[in-house]
Amino acid sequence: MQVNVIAFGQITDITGRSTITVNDVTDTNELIQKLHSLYPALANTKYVIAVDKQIINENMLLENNNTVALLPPYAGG
Amino acid sequence: MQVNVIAFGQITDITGRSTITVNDVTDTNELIQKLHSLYPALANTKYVIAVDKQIINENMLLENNNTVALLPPYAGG
Amino acid sequence: MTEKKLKNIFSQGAIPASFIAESIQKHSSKTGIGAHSIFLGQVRSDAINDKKVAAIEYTSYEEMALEKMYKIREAIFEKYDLTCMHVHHSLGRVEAGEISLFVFTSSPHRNAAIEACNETVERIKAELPVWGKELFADETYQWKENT
Amino acid sequence: MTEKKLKNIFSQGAIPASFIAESIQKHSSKTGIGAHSIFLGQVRSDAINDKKVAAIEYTSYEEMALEKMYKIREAIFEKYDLTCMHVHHSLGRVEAGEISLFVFTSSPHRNAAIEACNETVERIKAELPVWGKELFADETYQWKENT
Repeated sequence: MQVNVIAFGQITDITGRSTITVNDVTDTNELIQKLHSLYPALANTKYVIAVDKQIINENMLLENNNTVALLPPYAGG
Repeated sequence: MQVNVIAFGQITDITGRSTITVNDVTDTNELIQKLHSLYPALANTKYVIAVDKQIINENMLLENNNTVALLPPYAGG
Repeated sequence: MTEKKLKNIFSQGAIPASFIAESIQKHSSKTGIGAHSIFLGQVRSDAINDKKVAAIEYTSYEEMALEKMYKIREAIFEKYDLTCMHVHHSLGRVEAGEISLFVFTSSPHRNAAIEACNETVERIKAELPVWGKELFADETYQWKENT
Repeated sequence: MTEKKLKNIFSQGAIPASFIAESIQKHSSKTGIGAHSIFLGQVRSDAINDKKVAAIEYTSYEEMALEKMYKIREAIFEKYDLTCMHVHHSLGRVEAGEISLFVFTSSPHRNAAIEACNETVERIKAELPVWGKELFADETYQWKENT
């Protein structure tokens, strides 16, 4: 199973790239753990995650080809 | 003694003119009485008066060459 | 109050969109500004007893209006952190669909710009001696009343 | 939600004053309109530790932003008596002094236009996934934070 992670704003300073493919994660908690071990600075960064453009606040099971976005605080306008 | 009266908006429909010279009035109450006798429809019209551009709410003594404006409700914008 | 202190806000006829654009453009050199708030009053073609308003003819007691506008401007600058404020009001005939009032406030931050603009519009409508004759296509008219 | 329902709000670079004028001009045929309210966000040259912001580079999660904007628009039209609403947001580099956000609401009456504009601006700033990189003249940068 494969999940597509996309990073925005200041998160891209940490990941160094805007898209990351992550394999073998079953839910968002597991995904976040994996990302934090890949990019330790994420742990000190404020962000929310959206699965297929919907912001989620609790752990959620992931499906193959879900797109998970890492969204730091918005700064539009 | 002479007072210059200027009419605006719907008041000009009643007076038929925008400037009226009124002689021999000592205060604004007397002026209004005189105007109402000249133009009876004024009595049924909503307006305030300004003496030399200052709106007044009470009777006021007039001086020679004062300008008294008859101001119906504002409709700017 | 000396005459030269009073900024004229009146001009004949409708306020063109190009004038508004120029006014916005002029603020690009003021790089401390973060927010602009603009209010535009447009002549509405109200239907009254089956007749439609074709235009409004505006008149004003100009000298008094400019003194009053000066006081409103002073009070607004006192109350809000504004970089600048511009007010333009039409006199004479303005067709339905055209702009007759343009209020433009700018500030480092949006709340000041927005609140100052709103308050200025309210005060203009309530306090400036301006009248509008609503002209119908058949050459009859009625006097506009602000709500 | 089908893709074709989503109105694009994004365009590359600053929003020119001439574009704003054209947008205003287009409303002259809508003679039921009595009031327009416009908010413009301008890139502010903030001084941060002796360095001045020269420009902001905007990025967005566009697909999500357009879906969110669709919902905001629906809610605003539900709540206020609006004739129309237009929203434009810059992407890419916008220099200090240039316009990056243009929100434009129109209504028969001023209260609806003004309140709808304010609420839309607040919701855009709070809910649209947009980021701004504040670029200094020396090529360093920091990430913008909305207050």
